[in-house]
Amino acid sequence: MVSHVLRAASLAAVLLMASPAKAQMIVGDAMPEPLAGAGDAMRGRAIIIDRQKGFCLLCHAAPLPDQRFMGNLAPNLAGAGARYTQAQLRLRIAMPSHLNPDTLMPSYFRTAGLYAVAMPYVGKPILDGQQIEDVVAFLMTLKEPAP
Amino acid sequence: MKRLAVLIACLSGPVCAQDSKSVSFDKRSTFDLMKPETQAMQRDDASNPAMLWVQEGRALWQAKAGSTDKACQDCHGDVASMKGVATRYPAYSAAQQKVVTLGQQIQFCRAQEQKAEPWTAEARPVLALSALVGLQSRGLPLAKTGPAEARAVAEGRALFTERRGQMNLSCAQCHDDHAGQSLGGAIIPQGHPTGYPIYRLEWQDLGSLERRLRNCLNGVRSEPWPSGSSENVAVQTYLRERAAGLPIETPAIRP
Amino acid sequence: MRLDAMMFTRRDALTGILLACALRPAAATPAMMEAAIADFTKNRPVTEGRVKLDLPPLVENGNAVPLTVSVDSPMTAQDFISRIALFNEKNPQPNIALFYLTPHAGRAQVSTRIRLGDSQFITAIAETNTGALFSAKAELIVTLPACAEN
Amino acid sequence: MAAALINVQKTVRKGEIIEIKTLMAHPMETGFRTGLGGQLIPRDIIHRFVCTFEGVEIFAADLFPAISANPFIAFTFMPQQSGTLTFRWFDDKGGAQVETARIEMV
Repeated sequence: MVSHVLRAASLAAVLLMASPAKAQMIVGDAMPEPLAGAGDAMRGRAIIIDRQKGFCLLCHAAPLPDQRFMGNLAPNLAGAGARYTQAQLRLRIAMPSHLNPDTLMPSYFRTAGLYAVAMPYVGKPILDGQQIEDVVAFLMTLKEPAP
Repeated sequence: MKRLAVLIACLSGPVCAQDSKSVSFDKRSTFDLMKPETQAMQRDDASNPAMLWVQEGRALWQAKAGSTDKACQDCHGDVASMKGVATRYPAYSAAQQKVVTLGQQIQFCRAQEQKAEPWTAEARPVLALSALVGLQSRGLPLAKTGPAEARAVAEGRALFTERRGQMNLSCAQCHDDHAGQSLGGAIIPQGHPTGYPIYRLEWQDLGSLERRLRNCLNGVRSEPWPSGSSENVAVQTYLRERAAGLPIETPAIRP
Repeated sequence: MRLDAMMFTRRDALTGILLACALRPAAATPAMMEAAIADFTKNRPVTEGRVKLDLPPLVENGNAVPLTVSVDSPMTAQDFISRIALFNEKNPQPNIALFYLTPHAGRAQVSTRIRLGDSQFITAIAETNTGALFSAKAELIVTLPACAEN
Repeated sequence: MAAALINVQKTVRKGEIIEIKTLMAHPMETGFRTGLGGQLIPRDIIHRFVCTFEGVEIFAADLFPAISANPFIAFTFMPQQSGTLTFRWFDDKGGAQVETARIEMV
């Protein structure tokens, strides 16, 4: 675990071949370059609550009073926008396995190095670049820590 | 030498960690996690829809079939003689020289003894007979596997801990590491196959463990293990070993 | 009862149902339930009470929700419950079931299992042999299954 | 239609109210689901259930697609004499299934 963090930190930049069309730069524990156009927080919110698209609430609780049945496998999303920068959140969604190979969190932009992917999903990320930008934009609005 | 091999295995993979964890695994049936009304549906045979299949199974047990015109009961006698059988499946079959599920054994009987047309793996009669035979063992503990099943157990354990699919998750990550925690509105069960075939409310139908495994792999967006394949049977065999000691609930209700 | 629902005719309601099904099979509307109820009550007054609707408040799967409806009634030849209707507000169709009872029942009580696509209110309306109407309402929450068939 | 399960006690005392539980094997296809090709799967449900005792209707139900597959219906009955209960289920395909159960007054 520690060694993975060290490895991530020690490499100044790593080429992430997540998308065949576009190689993404990882710098330290962040992904500074946007994956698409500017994110839309409201669209991001819709992705987060959609249990067939973002799946986020299956594992995470979030400060969304209209949402019921949120999971407790992962940290509360409250305060995510205060704990991390945009670039850090981008990497934590797009490629969390880069920071911790053992993580339960899927890498939403990863298409390579996966095994036995069902046919309809082969070569496709869970969310596309724009969707990830939208989710990041929404998470950045969550400044208040969980009570 | 043997100790060295174990040590190397421990250092090289998560399999050993899994083993040490399962020692302290407080085994719980998914029944314990169900809402009271779902438990009530299973407890009362008069309200358990799976009993419709059991009733069909009773008719099939007595029905002569195939070119030999034999019924199950012509060889086995009353179905009560099947008591305990379901606690030992999947099991190594010397005649088939492989480990088979109860459903596959029923199909083998049908082909060898009745010389009747085979059913498809998930066909209603196979489920009906599996439910009937399983019911004869209700309340009996799932038996530990023996040496003949050891290879299948090991293969199944490896598959259980292998990360798969677009979600890149293994069975063990949810059902060993996070069992008891909430995935959305559902509590993650330990995943013990104590009630198969089950009547799953999600299906509104009776289904096999193989069908349930397909749903799991669907959830992580992975290709399922092919129906009836050695991988599929291996996972089921490992699950039997992992659940050994828990009582059979067949035919169970699950959400 | 709301005015807009009262203005529904049966034909309107049916057209509405068919349209909603064609466009979006998973959602009727509370207005459609009101229309179906109006079709049953023929706009006679409905009194809340005497009816008990037993539903779990929270279910793991909406495909088989156990439901028991019972009505406080002597169930004699002179005074009995003749019909009990069940309605939902968000399934493709607002009707669930209509039960016909007789004094032979001894007790006015029926159990069944119903499908609910989403969290919603269920309404039960009981009719006596003299045409008086009584009702009960219950909310039910469906948790979403995590790993479904496809 | 295939199998039905009727659960009713065989003997009853005068004045006793019994609960009759019924299960019928049926998919209760709603007519709102689409098949693999995207076409609507035609509705096929049990739309009516009737129970008679010695020819007299004691309970009936109109059912809609909101009733679960393999429908479960339970209701009460206070028999006044020994007799035979007859259960009938009718589905959209014109199928009908009949089952009977005997009750003895003791």
